[in-house]
Amino acid sequence: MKGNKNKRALVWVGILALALVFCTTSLCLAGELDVFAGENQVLRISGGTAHIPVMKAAAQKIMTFNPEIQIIIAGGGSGAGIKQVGEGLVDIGNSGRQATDTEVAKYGLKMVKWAIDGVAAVTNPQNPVKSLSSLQLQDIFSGKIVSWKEVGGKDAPINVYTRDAASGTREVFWKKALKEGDITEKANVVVSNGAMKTGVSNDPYSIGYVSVGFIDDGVSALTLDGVTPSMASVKSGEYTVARGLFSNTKGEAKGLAKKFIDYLLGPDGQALALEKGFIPVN
Amino acid sequence: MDVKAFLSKSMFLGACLLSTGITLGILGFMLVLAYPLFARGLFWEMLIQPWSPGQGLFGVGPMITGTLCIASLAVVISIPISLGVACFVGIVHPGGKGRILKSVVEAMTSVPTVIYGFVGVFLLVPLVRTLFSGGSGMCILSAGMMLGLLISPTMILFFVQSFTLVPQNHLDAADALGANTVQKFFYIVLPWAWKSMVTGLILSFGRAMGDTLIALMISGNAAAFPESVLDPARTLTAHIALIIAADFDSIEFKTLFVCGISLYAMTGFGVVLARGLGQRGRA
Amino acid sequence: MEPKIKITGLDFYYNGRPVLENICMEVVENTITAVTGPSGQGKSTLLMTLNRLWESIEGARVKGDIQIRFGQKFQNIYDPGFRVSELRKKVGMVFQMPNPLPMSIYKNIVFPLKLTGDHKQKDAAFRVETALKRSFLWEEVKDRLNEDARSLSGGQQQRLCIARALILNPEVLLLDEPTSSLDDTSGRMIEALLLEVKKTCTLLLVSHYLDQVKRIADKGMHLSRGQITQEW
Amino acid sequence: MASPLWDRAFRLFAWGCSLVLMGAFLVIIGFLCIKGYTALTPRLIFGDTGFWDAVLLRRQVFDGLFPAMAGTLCLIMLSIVLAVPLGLSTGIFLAEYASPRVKWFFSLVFDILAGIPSIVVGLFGFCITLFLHQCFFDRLYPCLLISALSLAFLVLPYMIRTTQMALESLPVSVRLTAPSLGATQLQNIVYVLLPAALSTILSGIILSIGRCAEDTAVIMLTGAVATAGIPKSVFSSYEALPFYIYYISSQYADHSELIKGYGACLVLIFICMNLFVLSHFLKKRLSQRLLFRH
Repeated sequence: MKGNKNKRALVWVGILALALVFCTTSLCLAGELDVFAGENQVLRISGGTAHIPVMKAAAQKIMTFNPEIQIIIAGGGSGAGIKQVGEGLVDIGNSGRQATDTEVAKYGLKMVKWAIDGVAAVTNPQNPVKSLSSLQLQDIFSGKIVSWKEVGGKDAPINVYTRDAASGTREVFWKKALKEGDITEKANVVVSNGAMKTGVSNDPYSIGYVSVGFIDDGVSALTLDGVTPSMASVKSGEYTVARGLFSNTKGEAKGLAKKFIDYLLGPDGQALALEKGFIPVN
Repeated sequence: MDVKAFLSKSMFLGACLLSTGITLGILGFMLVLAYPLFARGLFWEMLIQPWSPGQGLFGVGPMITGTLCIASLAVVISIPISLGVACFVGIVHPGGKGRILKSVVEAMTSVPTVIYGFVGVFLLVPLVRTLFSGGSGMCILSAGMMLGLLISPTMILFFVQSFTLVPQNHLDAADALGANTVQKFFYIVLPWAWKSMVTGLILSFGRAMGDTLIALMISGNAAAFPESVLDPARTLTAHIALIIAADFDSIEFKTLFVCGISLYAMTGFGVVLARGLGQRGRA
Repeated sequence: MEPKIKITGLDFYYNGRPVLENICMEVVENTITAVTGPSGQGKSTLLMTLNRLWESIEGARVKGDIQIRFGQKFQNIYDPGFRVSELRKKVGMVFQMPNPLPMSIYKNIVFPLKLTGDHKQKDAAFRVETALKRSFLWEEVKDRLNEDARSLSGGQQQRLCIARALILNPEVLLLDEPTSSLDDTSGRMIEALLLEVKKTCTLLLVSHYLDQVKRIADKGMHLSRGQITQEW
Repeated sequence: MASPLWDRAFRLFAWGCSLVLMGAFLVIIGFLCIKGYTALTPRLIFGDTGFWDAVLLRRQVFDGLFPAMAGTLCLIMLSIVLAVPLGLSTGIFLAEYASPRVKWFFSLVFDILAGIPSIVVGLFGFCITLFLHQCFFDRLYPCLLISALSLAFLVLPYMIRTTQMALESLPVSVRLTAPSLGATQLQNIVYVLLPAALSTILSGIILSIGRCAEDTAVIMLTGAVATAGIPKSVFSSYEALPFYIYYISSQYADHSELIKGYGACLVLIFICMNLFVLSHFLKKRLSQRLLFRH
């Protein structure tokens, strides 16, 4: 009987010790996440699809730290992000472009830029064409050049991929790379950076454009006027088709939204941005 | 007791009116939201105009064309297959083999459309691209083939059901006269069942028109008038899914209601047509 | 020998087509009155006018006067104030095909009590037993009251249906060819049962077996093309 | 056409078409199985989180299908709860109370409702939400409730039609039994007609559940999102299996995510097939024996 009692005590001590270790380690690990303790709200985020990987990673960290918090992340594109946060449908609206003055005035938006990102024209890795001039790029997207042969590639038609109207990536690419030139109606339309990457990586004769953060083995980034888009060239300002990644709130950010944005701007968040292929601002 | 009867009847009637209200409410809501377009006389123009926001043109003409092309192709692909399978089930092997096949076809109706889309993206699109080198593979043909596969089970079941409308004694008579299978089919089954079969066709066409995911995932979504089956195209349904994220006050967003109303009108017309046929068929 | 039912000038139309024309007849209390005639001549319809069961049929219309005596007073059953459900409790009906409900034997018999809300009362089980005894079924089913009623044989099912009609102690029982779907032995049993029931009830029997009618009916009439052509 | 050659050609045609269709079906299923069977592990559903932690909602599941499955489940339950009473009552009205002319009109309306593309229903749900949000409740967003309502509209015509057909196809002998014993119309419906039609109605409901489980177009417009965790209330956004599949198909980041997409396809097909088999089973009226003993 006595031995049994001792054993039980031992088990309890063990459990307590384990719990203690657990608590301390989680406390030590938490650090920046501490501000999220005690929160139990829902945070709604939507908009730019380039932002999603960072948002997801941040959300996972926060929700693991405090399961009471629920962070909802939807895509939709920059336009949707700005519109929805303005209408109050979400707490944070992401955009891959600056909100226009009218949008800012209409909704009283506050923009926070937490990373810089380039938009690169991409092709399938099998495509021998690795560099284009701005003019060639414009002609391809406007539909004037229809064969890869004309720009030094195989004798195959060019399949242009573009994004939908709400896309900030599209806006930036159209303004800075295409100089506001036409995009052919025959272009395949996809709804996100991820979808663009999928489309281009599966189509040997494709051309499209994605956020630099999304570039991997599946697609090859085109050198534009002699400049290769990369984190370094975007950071140095050499590659000009770049934009900020913004998180917008209606009015000054409050509560959980503010904490979330602060987290993105803090060391942890910035590290996440770097990890996902964007250039941190701090 | 009479109060109870009255109350229950009113409740059932109320439910019925509510359900009806939903049907009409959907149309009404879209008409109200599209009213600005009607008021400016833009609605009818939009049905035929091309889509090029750069030039301020927000017509859904390409989408209507795309929808009709893809749905027609789907039905054209589906008809012979469905007819063949329906004959197998209903006429050639009405017994064991046919019953098994029919069960499989019934099971096929429960495959989610998103699965067809998914397989389309990763199996059919690359296949089409390799076979017809050049295109992106996301085209009317791919979408039409997948949609054809999607609507086939429905069509088959409809055909099989039409075949059962043929009176057994007619078939027995044909058998007694020594008719072979093909004669039985052309001289007895078809004349009896064709009206009901056309009804099935119309309804399948409506189903093909109304599907969103397959078109959205594998038809390429280009907003231009398609010129060949290897061109990408955008359907009305995919257009709704693509534009829903746009600015709510923008004219792009308003075009959604043009799409919605056209889809409602086309499928509604199909239902009325199918019913008309069905009723005359019965008379 | 007092009359129980008086029918005068009864017409029945189905989708504008006359099925019964100017039926006049009287049924005497505690007798079996048989209606014979070829099929499709309105025999079943005539029964249905007596408990207003035709009212659930689309496109049917009735004209004329049917009086049934409950207690001392004759009442017009088509009187607007006369409640259909009350009428049908007093005028039971048995159909050509036995129609047990898809439930246990006990629940089938007790079903009419459930409709009036009496099935929870203490005497419900006793009333079930009485009804089953009156229809000669008790001995056969007393040990299997919880079995599905559809597991009984055809004759048993028909007797079950009669028991179900009897549990409400109806004053009139309408029988629409109750033995035609049964074999001879079961049919004879039903006949014997009807003669028993006659003691407390007025029976109106539609049948096309002339010999059956001769065996058990007190009075008969022949219906042809919607009219009574012969009485005896 | 009397020559046996025609006859043989006809048979060949029937065989050929059947083989083509079965082939296509098998290719689809086989393709998913071959690509996705490696993903079929508990990790596919629960990610790095333990089974009990996930099921008891102690920890959020990331990188797993669990939130999507939970979302789909909530969605199904809510839509069915909303659609069944309305669909059943309407079906009963059409079958038991409506005159032929009324019945004709309402059936036309519900046939049209059945024909409306699901995305139009989704658009309706979305606009209603927007409208309510702007005018009345500014805390209302596209959410589980809105999706469930829209889905309920979508499956409503099926439910109405199954109920109506099930009741109308009951034989006259069943229909007249209770009235001949003095039952009122309501009693007849409640005690006899509905129980007798129950198996058919149930199989219709289960097919509607299948519709709810597979529909993507409606939910992508009315509240399904990429990441939401387990929905905490009906006013919350949610994840759903079909939407997850759609999302993965266009936005997978790497191979392992794509494999998860295949896995999700298999899970969804498995669910839908099971629902189908269940409904088939019920239609064969095995339920009657189960439901009416005692």
